[in-house]
Amino acid sequence: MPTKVRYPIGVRPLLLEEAARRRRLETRFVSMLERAGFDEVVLPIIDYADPYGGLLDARRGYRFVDREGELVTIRSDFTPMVARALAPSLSALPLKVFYRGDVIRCEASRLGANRELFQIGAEIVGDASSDADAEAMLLAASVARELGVRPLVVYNDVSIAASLDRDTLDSLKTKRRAGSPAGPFSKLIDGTATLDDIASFAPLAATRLREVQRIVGDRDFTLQPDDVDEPGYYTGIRFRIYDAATRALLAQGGRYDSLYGRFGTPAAAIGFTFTIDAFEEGA
Amino acid sequence: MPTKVRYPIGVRPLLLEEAARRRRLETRFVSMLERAGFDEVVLPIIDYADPYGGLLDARRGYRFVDREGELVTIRSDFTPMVARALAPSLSALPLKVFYRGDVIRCEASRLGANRELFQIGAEIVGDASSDADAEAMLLAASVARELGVRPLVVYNDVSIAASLDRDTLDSLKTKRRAGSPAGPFSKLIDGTATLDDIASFAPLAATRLREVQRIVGDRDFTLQPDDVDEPGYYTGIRFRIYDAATRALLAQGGRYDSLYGRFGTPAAAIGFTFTIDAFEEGA
Amino acid sequence: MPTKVRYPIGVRPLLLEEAARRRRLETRFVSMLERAGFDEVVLPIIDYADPYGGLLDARRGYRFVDREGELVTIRSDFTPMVARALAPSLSALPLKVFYRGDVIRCEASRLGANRELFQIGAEIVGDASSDADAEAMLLAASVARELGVRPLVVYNDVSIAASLDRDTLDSLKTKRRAGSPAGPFSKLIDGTATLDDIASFAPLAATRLREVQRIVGDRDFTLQPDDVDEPGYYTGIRFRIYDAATRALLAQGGRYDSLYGRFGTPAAAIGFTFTIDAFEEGA
Amino acid sequence: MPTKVRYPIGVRPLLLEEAARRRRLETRFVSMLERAGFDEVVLPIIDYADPYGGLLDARRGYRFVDREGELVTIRSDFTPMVARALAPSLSALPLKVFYRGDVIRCEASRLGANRELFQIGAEIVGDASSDADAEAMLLAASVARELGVRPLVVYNDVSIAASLDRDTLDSLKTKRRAGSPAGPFSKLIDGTATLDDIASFAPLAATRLREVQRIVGDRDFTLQPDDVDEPGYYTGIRFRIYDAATRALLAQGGRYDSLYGRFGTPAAAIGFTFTIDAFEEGA
Amino acid sequence: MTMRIAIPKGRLQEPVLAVFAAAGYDVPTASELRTRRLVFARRDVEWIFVKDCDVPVYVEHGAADAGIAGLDQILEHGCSAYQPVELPFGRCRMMLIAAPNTPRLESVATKYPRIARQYLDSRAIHAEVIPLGGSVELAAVLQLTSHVIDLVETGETVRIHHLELQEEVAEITPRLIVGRTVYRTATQRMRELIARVEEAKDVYITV
Amino acid sequence: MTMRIAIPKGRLQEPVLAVFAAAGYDVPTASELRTRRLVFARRDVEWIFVKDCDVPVYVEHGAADAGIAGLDQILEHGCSAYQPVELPFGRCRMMLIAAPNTPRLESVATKYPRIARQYLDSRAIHAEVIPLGGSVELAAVLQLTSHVIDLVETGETVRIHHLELQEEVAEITPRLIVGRTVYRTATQRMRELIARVEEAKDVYITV
Amino acid sequence: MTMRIAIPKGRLQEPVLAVFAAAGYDVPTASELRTRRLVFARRDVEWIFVKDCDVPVYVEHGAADAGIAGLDQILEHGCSAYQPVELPFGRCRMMLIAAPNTPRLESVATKYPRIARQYLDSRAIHAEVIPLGGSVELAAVLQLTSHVIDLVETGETVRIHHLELQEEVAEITPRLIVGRTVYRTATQRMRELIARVEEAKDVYITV
Amino acid sequence: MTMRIAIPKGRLQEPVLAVFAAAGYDVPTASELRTRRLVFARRDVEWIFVKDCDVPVYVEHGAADAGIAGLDQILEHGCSAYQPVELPFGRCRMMLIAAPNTPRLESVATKYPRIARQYLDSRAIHAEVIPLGGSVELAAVLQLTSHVIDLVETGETVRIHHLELQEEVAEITPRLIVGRTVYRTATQRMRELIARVEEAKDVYITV
Repeated sequence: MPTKVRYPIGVRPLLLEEAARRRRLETRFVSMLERAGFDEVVLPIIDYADPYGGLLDARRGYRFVDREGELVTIRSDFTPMVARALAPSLSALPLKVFYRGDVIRCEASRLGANRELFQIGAEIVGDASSDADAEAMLLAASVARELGVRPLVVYNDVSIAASLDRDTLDSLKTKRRAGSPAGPFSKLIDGTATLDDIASFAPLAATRLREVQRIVGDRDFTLQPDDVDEPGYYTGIRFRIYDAATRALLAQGGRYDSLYGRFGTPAAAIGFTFTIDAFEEGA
Repeated sequence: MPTKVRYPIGVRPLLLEEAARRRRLETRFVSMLERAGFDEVVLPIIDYADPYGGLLDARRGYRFVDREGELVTIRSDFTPMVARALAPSLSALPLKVFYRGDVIRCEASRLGANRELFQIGAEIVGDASSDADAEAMLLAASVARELGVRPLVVYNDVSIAASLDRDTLDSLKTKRRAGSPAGPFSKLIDGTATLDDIASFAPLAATRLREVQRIVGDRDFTLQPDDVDEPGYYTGIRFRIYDAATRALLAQGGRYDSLYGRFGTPAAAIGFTFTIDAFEEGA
Repeated sequence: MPTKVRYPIGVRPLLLEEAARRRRLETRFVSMLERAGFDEVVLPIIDYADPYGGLLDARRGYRFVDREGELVTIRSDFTPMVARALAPSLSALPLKVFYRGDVIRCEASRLGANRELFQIGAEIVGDASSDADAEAMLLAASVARELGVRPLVVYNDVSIAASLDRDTLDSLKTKRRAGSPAGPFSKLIDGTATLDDIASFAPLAATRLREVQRIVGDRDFTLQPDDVDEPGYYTGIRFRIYDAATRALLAQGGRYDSLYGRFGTPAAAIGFTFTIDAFEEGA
Repeated sequence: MPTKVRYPIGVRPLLLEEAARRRRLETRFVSMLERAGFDEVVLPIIDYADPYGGLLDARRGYRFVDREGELVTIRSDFTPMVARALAPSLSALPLKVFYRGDVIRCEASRLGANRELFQIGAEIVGDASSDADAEAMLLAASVARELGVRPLVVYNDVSIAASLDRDTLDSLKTKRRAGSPAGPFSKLIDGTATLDDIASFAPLAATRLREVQRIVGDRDFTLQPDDVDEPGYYTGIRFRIYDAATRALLAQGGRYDSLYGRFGTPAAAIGFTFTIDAFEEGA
Repeated sequence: MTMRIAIPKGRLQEPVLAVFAAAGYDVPTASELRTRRLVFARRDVEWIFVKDCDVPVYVEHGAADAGIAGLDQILEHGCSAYQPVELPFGRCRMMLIAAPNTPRLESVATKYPRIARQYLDSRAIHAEVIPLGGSVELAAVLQLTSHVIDLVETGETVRIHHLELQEEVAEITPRLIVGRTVYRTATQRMRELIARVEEAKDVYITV
Repeated sequence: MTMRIAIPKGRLQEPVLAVFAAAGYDVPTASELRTRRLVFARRDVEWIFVKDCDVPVYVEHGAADAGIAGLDQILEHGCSAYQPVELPFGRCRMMLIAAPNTPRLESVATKYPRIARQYLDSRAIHAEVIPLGGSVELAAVLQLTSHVIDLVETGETVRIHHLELQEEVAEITPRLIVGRTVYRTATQRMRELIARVEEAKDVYITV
Repeated sequence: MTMRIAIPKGRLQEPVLAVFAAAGYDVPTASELRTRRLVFARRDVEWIFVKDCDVPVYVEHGAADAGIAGLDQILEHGCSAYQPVELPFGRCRMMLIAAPNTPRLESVATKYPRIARQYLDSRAIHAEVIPLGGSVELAAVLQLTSHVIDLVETGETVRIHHLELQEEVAEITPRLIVGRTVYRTATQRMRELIARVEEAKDVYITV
Repeated sequence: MTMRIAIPKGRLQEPVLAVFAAAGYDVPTASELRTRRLVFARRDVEWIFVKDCDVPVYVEHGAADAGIAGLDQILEHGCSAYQPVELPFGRCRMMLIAAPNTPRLESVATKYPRIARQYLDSRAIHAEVIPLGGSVELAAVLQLTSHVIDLVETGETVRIHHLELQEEVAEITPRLIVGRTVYRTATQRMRELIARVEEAKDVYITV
């Protein structure tokens, strides 16, 4: 019988050149985040599934029952794990932490889906201000820039969704303009809504976006108010960073102010996560 | 229902000070190994169990059946994984590689057993000489020294065991001197055997040990010819490095010349693995 | 390596005499239940865990993640499975069904805990009357009698618990009389409560118990109004059948009027389950 | 969230009519097998995978790691389980046993593959004679007949395969006549081989087949000497029973004289297994 | 940057190109299309002509920025692209089909195994799905399967085979689909495309 | 039927028998108890004398109908018996103990591994539990473990070993325990036992 | 009983029918085949005409007794039928194809996802497989994927798209396939079919 | 460095100390041992007195360098220490015990649950193991369990309870045990200890 040469879905070894490339990128990320005042937390590669309730997508990650009969998942998303790890001992806030490591996903193949994903992320815990929003977004953009990539940051505030009626939300999810009557909702759908329009139905989000926009500016940053689908655990600002040249998705982030409360210690938080392998192609 | 605060057996998060300490040690290890000419390989945290046959201790590691119906293990020992990863593409030898990462064990509690283990290891592939043995042992000892620990390296050649009759082997395993008749075997058991005695029944091992002893010397290195129990995948030199002050086990290593052949490409190899958390106490 | 002779926790083969004994009992049970107008349903040995929510005790049964990534349990309790199987197609009510088969439990050892359990049970779906309660109880008792065992049926209505304050409930659970003031609650705790006393705080349960008591009588049936701990999915009458001679627990049963609703089709139901192996000792 | 109505692959409940139909068939089978002098053994629905080595097809059955870290399979084939259960206590031979129950398979869909399979089987342990071969085949055929089905029994002796060279075997597996030179092998391939031809290269099998043929006759029984692919654990006679009218496969069987030895007590054995659900369509 | 638009070859190709032409885009001519070429660069649009079932694949993976795809193919591929415009032609129904008096749904032949599986699961029907590549109705005729799930336009095929429609699985229309990444990173251009197709979509039926 | 009652040998034996005597039961005499006999039949009660940690085992499995057991043993065995009477003597505390200035809780020696594990889990402390059979405090002195969880009555042992009490894990009292099955099947008799012990329980301290 | 034989529509239909005719079977005429009928009863043979990829499905499930299928379809369906006769025409190769100088195999577009996966696994290549329905070579041209696995007859399509052949995945021939159950239960009839096709198989090329 | 040696309190304490004294070690005097002290520092040896079942725990975890432990405790703890010297006294047998005519092995009470489980597994007996803390034979008398596994020295306890010996589970002797780490890192010292105890081991019986 021949030795099986394949690896399980979602993982593979990195041999010499690839490993060196990953480590070079890792070293530069870590030093940038340290200079920015972030401290490392190290998160376990497995954890119980139950404490996360619906936070983790059960279809994405490896899951198994351990010897105690508990359902265990292999790490497939860092952000909820950071909250669970830090929540019990949160004290001096704000806290700036970063993390790094692999996430493993076993979902059926879509493009890039079954590549191993080495991620580095950072978050600011305990600062609910728009300054923190902007700090996180600017830091993420400058990290990309330092690695030689021109970032394109697309952002929005997902709390807008809470102000929308079901029809408008459905329209935004498919981008289909069912004959909704003229007005701010209709403008949101066809992409012509201004922050003043948004203020008419989601004043807090509009204010927040205005403040953030003022700080981050327009260069490399694009506000896209109709981008509200699938907020997941995000509760406010949500952003994605693309490589402006290749449109590769480099990082994702946003504000998740209710996540720490899930683990016993309410705290505002905003963060972002880079997928290093996306860079390995681009940079 | 209160949030479950515990983590699965074998893992826990490292918060700020601990994470920083681990990273400092990691950085020093990596730079020492790089200076010594070793290149990194990155190994997956999970792999199929079948290709390893009996190489992995099924009782130690997490195991589960994945969505393809295959038995998968979470990494509990690096050495066989390095061999499986490198074997298909071995070319220019000797090859010097290092690796780092967590191993996770779920075995029932013995001291230290259910701590998460962060390990860094290195190996020389494709050099069967005693010079390579000595190089690996000296490198490991100097790594420990640079981290402020006085190493005590205890070594032997486990191939001695193949020359022993069943009774002698049993005696060595319990250290009980059943009334074996005087002679080299009996001296092996009571600890008075010299390399000349060993040469009388295991000439190759004796020669190998003599050469290694000549290079590594006696300072910090102790030859212990009666230490032959449980060779596992080791086939020749086997060594353990203790902290001379605290007797904490810092690293293990040895020669495993038949491991690469298991994965299709026979190649000699010697290596060692440090458990970084052992240092965190000692250094 | 010797062949492993042991079987997994909770199962073992039955060889010739034991198998014959089980089949004799099975045949008699089935013919009694058929004569009483019950039809068989055959339930799968595995099922998804999610549809049951908290209905199954996760610690008792084998659980694993299947190839679709879904959490699956091996059958450890028939009653919820009957409801899930019948609920989608319930039509002509009342429906009288019986079932038979093994349940497998992997819980840590308590007496009898890790024996394989062959069970036969029956239930009346769609009849909320106290006549149905009494019918189920009388049928279960007569089944035991026909198998040569004098039954001792201990019963109560667990809905009493809903009328109790926390302190009284705690007292009932430990049977400790914290100095509760005299009154019906105190009489419930010290075992002197009459149905009139119970009527003062739980009138529906009292009426139900009175009607049931009228039908089943006192011979072999004991009303025990303080037996309210751990109702599980039971909502009304709850009974246990002991062998009057050996005190072995032969069967359990009761009313679970909210169980079918969990699976989409509300329907009252009362049933009982015999553990055949308990008989194998007693009969 | 709607209640999930689906069941795991390979299982589903049988409601009233289906359950009654299955039980009727089960009762008739059991009484026929009892009349023929067979005693029941009851086999667990789960068992460790390791004792079976390669005997079970890992791809077919559900497998999972239990709380002791052992790989467990859900029953997907009765025959090896019977051997493991009986082997430690085999005494007065020959022994005639039968068994019944579900087997569950989770393999990807081919025709009938993901139906639940209720099986009833029987075997004669400790009789290596061709009389036992014929007895098993005749019993199986008469069982089918009593259930109203005209059986078509196709049989062969798979030990023929051991006498064949690689090319002939490959030809038999695809039924492709690569230009093999004229002779008994070539006649085997094109279907014209007589028992005398077979005797020239596989004398024992030829003798055995001749004896069996003499007893079972030609009515309803067809010898097919070229049917040697995939013997699995079979070592001699191998037969399949089809419904002569519909060509549905009703039962499989054969001789597996090395199976009991795998579990510590060598014993000859021949048996067959009916899949009851195949009858539910046909009868 | 040019924009790459995937057009499904076959039945929908002509009306779809008519819509794009009406929307002001420079589309390949009929004679060009009679060659074997599948890729046509026009000013800032690259038109690619692929099999209808492959349009969602190209858009999902970002190899095309937009395309026209039937809901059948969108669902079958679990395609996450936006579906901003529903076209007013090519409407048909995905149906459960069987011979009259077929007793029980035991197996289903289909070109849409994923949709069929979801349909059966949602009804708790334990049936086997057998994927076929073509002539699906034949499967019910030749008793490969008890039922068939397939697209039905006129119902002619079903009648010819003496089968009958049993239940509607889904209503199918062609849609303009736009990839999420390109929508986020080239928002203005994509919104313009959507607006222009939205406005021109009725041209084919009104002509 | 006789009733079988399990009495813990040792420290609690004397006061417990005094309570049963005051409750009107015919208990073995002191001189009888000085023999090696462990089982005494008296009218309708069979007294059995077992190690304190085994009382919950006998009652849980129905091999004794009732008994006296400390909450420590009840919890350690996950005993599901009813605990109708709490006795007013023999009270002590289960404590977390360590040498002064012990930096971090890394491991715990204890005779109560189940209780210790639950205590640590409830506080999310990742520490090893090392079960010992006796002289548990010594483990902290000899640095087998960083901490100890043990019963503390007077605190004398802790002081002698220069250790300090750190946190209370549980308050421990002896209780009358009654098995669930016997309570259900011999209800009257068990209720009478409970009532009589309840009434007599103060005799030992008031004497 | 009649025997049902599945014929693949398209490219192979004509030579395959010629072989069956030469083998003495009464096959449908060319004019009959020009109708939309797919099923033809002839004496004791029922001919059914299905998509080439569906032939193994019909035979595997026993809905046809025998048929003609390419090895590509046999492998892709994991079809377990016997393959007693290899036809001497229609031979082609399944190839790994890419644009010149493509750096690394990262993803493969193919109509044969199962074969592609096995090929990649056997070489320990961690690449994504993207199933397509047609115009597979286009995927490499438009950079949907780095590579393509497809059947190659003349190589014309590969050249047109400026791609190059990299490695042979499998050699493909059409085969007579016979179901296992029918072979076992109607052995004589099936052996006769095999013998007649074996004898007649060269008719098409020798004509 | 001092060497720490663990001595089991109780039955073996006296002969064991006699062996160490004969081996030339300075052991605590009888009068010292009558105090409640458990730790005695002597020149380069620290003697610690712990419960017999805890000796393997101390040695396994390196909290003692060596000790004297019965094979029962070594096996029950899965202790991996070396066992270089077997002492010639204190020999006893671990036995399976039951009342005469007990029909079937259904459950076993024992102080050695791990040994009992391995014994039952090795014989494929599906029985429950019930761990007890003391008076184990009583369990069979009172029918808590059908059988008992316990150490038997003279058999007196078994006779008193009218039970009978059924099978030997293991032969038990006390052994000098030495931790693996200390053996590797202080080899000379440990070899000397072993040699001295080996030589002196017969003193107690020969005296």
